[in-house]
Amino acid sequence: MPISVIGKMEVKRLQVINEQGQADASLISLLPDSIYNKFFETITLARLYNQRALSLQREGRLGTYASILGQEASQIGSALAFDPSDWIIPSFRESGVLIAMGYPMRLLYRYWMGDERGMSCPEGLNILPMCVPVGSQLTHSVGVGMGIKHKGEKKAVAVYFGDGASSRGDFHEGLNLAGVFKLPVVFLCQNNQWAISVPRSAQSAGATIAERAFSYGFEGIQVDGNDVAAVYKATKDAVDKAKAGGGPTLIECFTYRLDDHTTSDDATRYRSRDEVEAWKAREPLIRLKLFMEKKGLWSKAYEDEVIKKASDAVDAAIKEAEAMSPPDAADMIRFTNKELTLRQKRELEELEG
Amino acid sequence: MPISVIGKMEVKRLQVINEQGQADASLISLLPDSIYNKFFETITLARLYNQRALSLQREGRLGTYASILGQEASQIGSALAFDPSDWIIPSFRESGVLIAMGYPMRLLYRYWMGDERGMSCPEGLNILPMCVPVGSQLTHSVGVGMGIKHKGEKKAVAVYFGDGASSRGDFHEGLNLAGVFKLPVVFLCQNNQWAISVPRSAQSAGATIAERAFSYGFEGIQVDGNDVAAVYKATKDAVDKAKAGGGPTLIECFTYRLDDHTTSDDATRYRSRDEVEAWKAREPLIRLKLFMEKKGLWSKAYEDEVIKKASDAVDAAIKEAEAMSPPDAADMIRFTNKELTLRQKRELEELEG
Amino acid sequence: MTTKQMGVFQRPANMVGAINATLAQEMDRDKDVVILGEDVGRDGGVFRVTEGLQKRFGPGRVMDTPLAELGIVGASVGMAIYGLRPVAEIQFMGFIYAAIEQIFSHASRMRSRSRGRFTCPLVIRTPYGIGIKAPELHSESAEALFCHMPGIKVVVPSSPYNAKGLLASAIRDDDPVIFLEPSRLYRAIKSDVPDEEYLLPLGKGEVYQEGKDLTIVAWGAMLHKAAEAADGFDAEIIDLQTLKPFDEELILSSVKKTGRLVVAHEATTLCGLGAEIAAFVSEAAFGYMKAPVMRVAGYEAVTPMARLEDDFNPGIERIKRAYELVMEY
Amino acid sequence: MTTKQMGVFQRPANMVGAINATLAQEMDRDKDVVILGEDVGRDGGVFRVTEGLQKRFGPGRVMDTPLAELGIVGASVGMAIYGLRPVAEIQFMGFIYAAIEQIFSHASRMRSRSRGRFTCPLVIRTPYGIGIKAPELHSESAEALFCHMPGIKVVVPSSPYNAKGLLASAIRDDDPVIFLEPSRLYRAIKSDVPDEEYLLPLGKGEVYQEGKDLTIVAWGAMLHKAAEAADGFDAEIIDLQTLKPFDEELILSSVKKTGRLVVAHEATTLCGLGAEIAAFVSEAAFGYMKAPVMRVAGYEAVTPMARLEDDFNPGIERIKRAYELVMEY
Ligand SMILES: Cc1ncc(C[n+]2csc(CCOP(=O)(O)OP(=O)(O)O)c2C)c(N)n1
Ligand SMILES: Cc1ncc(C[n+]2csc(CCOP(=O)(O)OP(=O)(O)O)c2C)c(N)n1
Ligand SMILES: [Mg+2]
Ligand SMILES: [Mg+2]
Repeated sequence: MPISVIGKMEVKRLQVINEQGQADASLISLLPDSIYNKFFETITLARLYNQRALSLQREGRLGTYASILGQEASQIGSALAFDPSDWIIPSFRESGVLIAMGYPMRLLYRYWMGDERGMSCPEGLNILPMCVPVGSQLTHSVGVGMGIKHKGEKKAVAVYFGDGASSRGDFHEGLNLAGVFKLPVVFLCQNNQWAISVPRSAQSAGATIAERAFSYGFEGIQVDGNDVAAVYKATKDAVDKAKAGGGPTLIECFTYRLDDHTTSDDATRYRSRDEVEAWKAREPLIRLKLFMEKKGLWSKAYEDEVIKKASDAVDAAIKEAEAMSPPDAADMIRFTNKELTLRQKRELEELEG
Repeated sequence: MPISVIGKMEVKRLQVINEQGQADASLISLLPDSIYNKFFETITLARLYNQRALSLQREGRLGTYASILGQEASQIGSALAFDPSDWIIPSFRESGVLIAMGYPMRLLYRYWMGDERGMSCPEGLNILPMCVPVGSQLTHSVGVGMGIKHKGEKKAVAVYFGDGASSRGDFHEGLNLAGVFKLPVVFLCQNNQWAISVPRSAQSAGATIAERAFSYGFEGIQVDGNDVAAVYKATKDAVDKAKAGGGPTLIECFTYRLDDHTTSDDATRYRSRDEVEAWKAREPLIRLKLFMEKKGLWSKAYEDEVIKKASDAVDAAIKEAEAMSPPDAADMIRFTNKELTLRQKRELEELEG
Repeated sequence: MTTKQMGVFQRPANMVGAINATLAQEMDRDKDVVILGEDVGRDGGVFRVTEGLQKRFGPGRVMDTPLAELGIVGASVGMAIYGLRPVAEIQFMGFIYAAIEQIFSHASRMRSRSRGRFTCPLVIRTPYGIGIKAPELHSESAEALFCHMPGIKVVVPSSPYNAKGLLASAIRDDDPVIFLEPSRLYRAIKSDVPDEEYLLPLGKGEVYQEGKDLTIVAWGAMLHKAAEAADGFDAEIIDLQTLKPFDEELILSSVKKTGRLVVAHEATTLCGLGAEIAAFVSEAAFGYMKAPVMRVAGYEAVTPMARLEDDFNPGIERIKRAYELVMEY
Repeated sequence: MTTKQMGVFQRPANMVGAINATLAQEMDRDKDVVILGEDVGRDGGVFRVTEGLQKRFGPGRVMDTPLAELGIVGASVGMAIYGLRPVAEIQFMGFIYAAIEQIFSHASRMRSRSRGRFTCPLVIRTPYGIGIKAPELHSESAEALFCHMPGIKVVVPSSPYNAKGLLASAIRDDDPVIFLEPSRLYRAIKSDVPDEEYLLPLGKGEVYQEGKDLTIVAWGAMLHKAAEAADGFDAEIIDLQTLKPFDEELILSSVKKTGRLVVAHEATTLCGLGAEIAAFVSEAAFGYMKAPVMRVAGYEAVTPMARLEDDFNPGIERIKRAYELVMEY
């Protein structure tokens, strides 16, 4: 036989709650009821935060902003599977992840106001600053994973990136290194179908992003990214595996960016209203509410209360953000390196004098 | 069903002539007899060229040199599947490819003597200079493929790279772009099991390099890289497909680097003699000769004649290379850009005056 | 050739419009000119610089690529070697770093390493510099890196008019050109831009304003600030236009007249292009200098986010102080 | 502290040995120091600089990586943020270009963008410069690129003795350091290197030879050529050692004494570090200079292959001519 088969692979997709709010019993029973409340409350909070960010931007009180609308399940379902002591490496569109991890919203707003202090992660959390050069954060997860291994700790690393980022060389080098060194990294691809105006189909001719993991010697899985339970379940499994020394996992969260790319973008230039509407009907809260209602976990009153609390928290955060002193110009020099150079000292004098 | 299978792949391996010199009749009949003579003669020539390069280096008449011993089938079997008008993008270890394409050996020697003129490809051939930054040539194939498409020509591009190179981001971006634009590129991975001291198993946790192609939406295949007929067949199929508009192919030639990495290396530091001996027994000429003898295409007299001719050609090439005038120092400035800058003009004066 | 000499077929345009028109003109003129980059096609570029070009020339000549800077430049190298004239867009200069190996190790060396057999006539266009209050790494001024690398040209327009003439020359140049577009100027100023084609020579600066006491060298967006700050000085202002190779003769002849030179740029001072100009002038016009060459440039700090942008970027006051300083000698 | 003051526990070593010993010493001292790179483990590095370290410290601390420069530096950034002190090896400086985005956009900015919450104490070691007649791109001198980027230090030793003291300081530094090892010097010279640890401060140059007529600034392999060429001149020779931040005070005090300065380096002249030193001195010592600062450096050409290496690299004759030129003023 001149041609032999030397390898076989299968790509799988996970969905726990379908669009009608129905769930697979075997999987659902694994999760405690309280987690659904947590999902609902965090998504609601993140959505309000997001809404307000968009309006602040329109009012000129915030700079360019990247909306997370539609991606809340992918961001929050995954983030909630990590402990606060785990390491989170976000892309630039991860407000929902940060909120789920307990990152202060006032700092998030401050960041989008164009202030570096907004990315000075509070002690107790290990969240790297948002990463602007798309995809360049992927290899950082390798280093953090090596650090964890080196110190013999039981921690995992989450690294978030988009479908666009998956085309960068950094994706390849990051996943390959994580595979070789069997590192505790969870690669969380937020496949929201668009990289600004470039659709997923033009980003790669490969059928899925999940399948690429096999090339690096570990598992990849696609999850319904608008199904918060599926995202959570897949991520939790990957986190547990990572902490048990089982190495990395690639999770492709199949979701959709419902808003413009950022507030500087106009998505109607490159995609159809029909497509957006179809995805709107699949947005994560709809099915979560249906499911929770069936389970007796949701009521209108409960929702109102959640919204009220979230709204208060968002208001407070905005107030605090806007009340912060303006950044000190000298900080840009002071924080460049630990010990200032003579030139920097002269410059500081000039700046302050 | 919460978990569904959304994709399946199979990785295949091709061998036409086995180590005992036996061939699969169905495949073998597709190739004309004369091709085996061409294989034998070109491999013999390349091997002699290589031997002499190594001794010239030892005598101090040549700089650092990268031997191709053991990889002749992968290099020559693939190169012979291309036309002279096709484009060849080599790595730094592709002397065999260049010889098979008809690149003047005198220039090859000159290159290894440390002279840029050695990589000034003669008109009529389209062979890019050897590429020293490992893997950085991969995306050039995308551009050349776009050029071919743009001009509506029926040409293919070969891009050669090693197992080490396959870990670089360039691999990913190159293959992904070729897949997206469906370009006429044949990606020829020379998996010789080592990247200096790093074995294939430490280069990636993925099982094969071939399988990665699926992630980019096109076919990948592993071939027995010491079986010149298999390499030729797989490459010819890929070239035909490329020219017919079928897009790219990844071919992993599974072979072995029998010599040190380069003349500056000492491979005994990092790999066992047993491993090398085992692969020596599988080197490409052994099985080719057995097969050709059975077919009545090989005899001792024929081999002697081939060696005599090859040896004369190599002698002549070395003579010509060594007879070339020394490079003109001014050329390094003159060829930096088309029109010289004022600084360059002053520098030329200084250099020449 | 000045705008006025061009005659009647001109109309006011901003830099976005001028560049767009030049791209169209060059694509009309030479079918081997192709455009590639992220969002350059359907979306017309995030600054709308390539607006309408894909519709007009087709997706085969205006290619939306995956998100892959290294791949975009690597593919451009391959196309250029093949005989095309690719014009690649890097969405912001801060993202060119991922493609630097392709520029330094390949684009700039292909001619040299093949002794002229293969050449790299490619243009990399990218918005650069401070001023639009965009997120981090959207405001880089890394021109000096490219000036240091032999084999590459670096060009920066300062007006819609010279953007057109310089870009056309860059596209027709037979070597790689980094074409840096000051994002702050994209829509901020208009000039009369002739409809017909014209070429402004690479390697030549222009006297933006004549003067006797002091020479000022600047480029891009900083030119306008430097000029504004020069109010009250009898300053000769040179718009450098091409940073590499820069117009040695023009600078020297001005400096020999004024004996004083200030170079203003946005990039951090240390090892910026101002250093080279200062070193060159200090040597070539040693006997003529009445004062040391002064550089007024970015602090030794990474370009900050929006809130501190204006503190980083030399303002009118800082620039004026540099003028005063050299005048005091 | 000089070699002699160090007392008796010293032995002659070449630079490879000195660096190897320093790496071992720092790994012994701090278990968070780890090494990674291509062929650094089993093979001990292509120059044998890391020989024996994997055996001694295990593959967890001396990691052979896949062939992935971007990944090596990106992983180092992650480790450094996590609290380790990675020492990454890039096999030759010509291959660092693939990792520049990680250096410029991340290593150098992490402290600033997180306002001190995350820092990047990493060292990137790489052999650099001309002189071993290796293939293309094995002889790059791209130090100026890194000097331009705020937040990074650049260090170049010139002897086994200072290699040890500088590397130890680099590893203990809390910011990213690019540590450039002149490959030509790896085995060419020996000095007495103490067994015990010692630190040479970053940011400080050293007077290699005192003199009155002329100041010469050089570093790495070029220092030795510049010194050889100084025979017959009463020259003060400064070994810069740290290129960024360079020792302004030492240069200034010497130049104020001699009134003449020549900077010698291998990299191409245009926008090289020589430009910055010339610009700085021309400004800061304006009244003191008897002659213009002269740079003697590489031509405006990409570093050629072996046959022309010696024509590219400033030779004794060219350097001498520069000394003569400034002395003629
Ligand atoms: C390296 C780099 N190139 C380009 C950009 C400009 N840009 C910002 S976001 C974006 C698209 C990112 O797409 P994706 O990774 O899918 O993330 P998404 O925006 O969908 O969240 C682009 C091109 C950038 N920030 N970094
Ligand atoms: C970018 C880059 N990194 C490192 C090197 C040094 N180097 C030369 S060849 C080589 C190994 C290449 O391995 P592989 O791609 O498998 O090719 P092979 O040597 O086996 O032909 C290395 C590390 C280089 N030339 N370029
Ligand atoms: Mg996306
Ligand atoms: Mg190999």
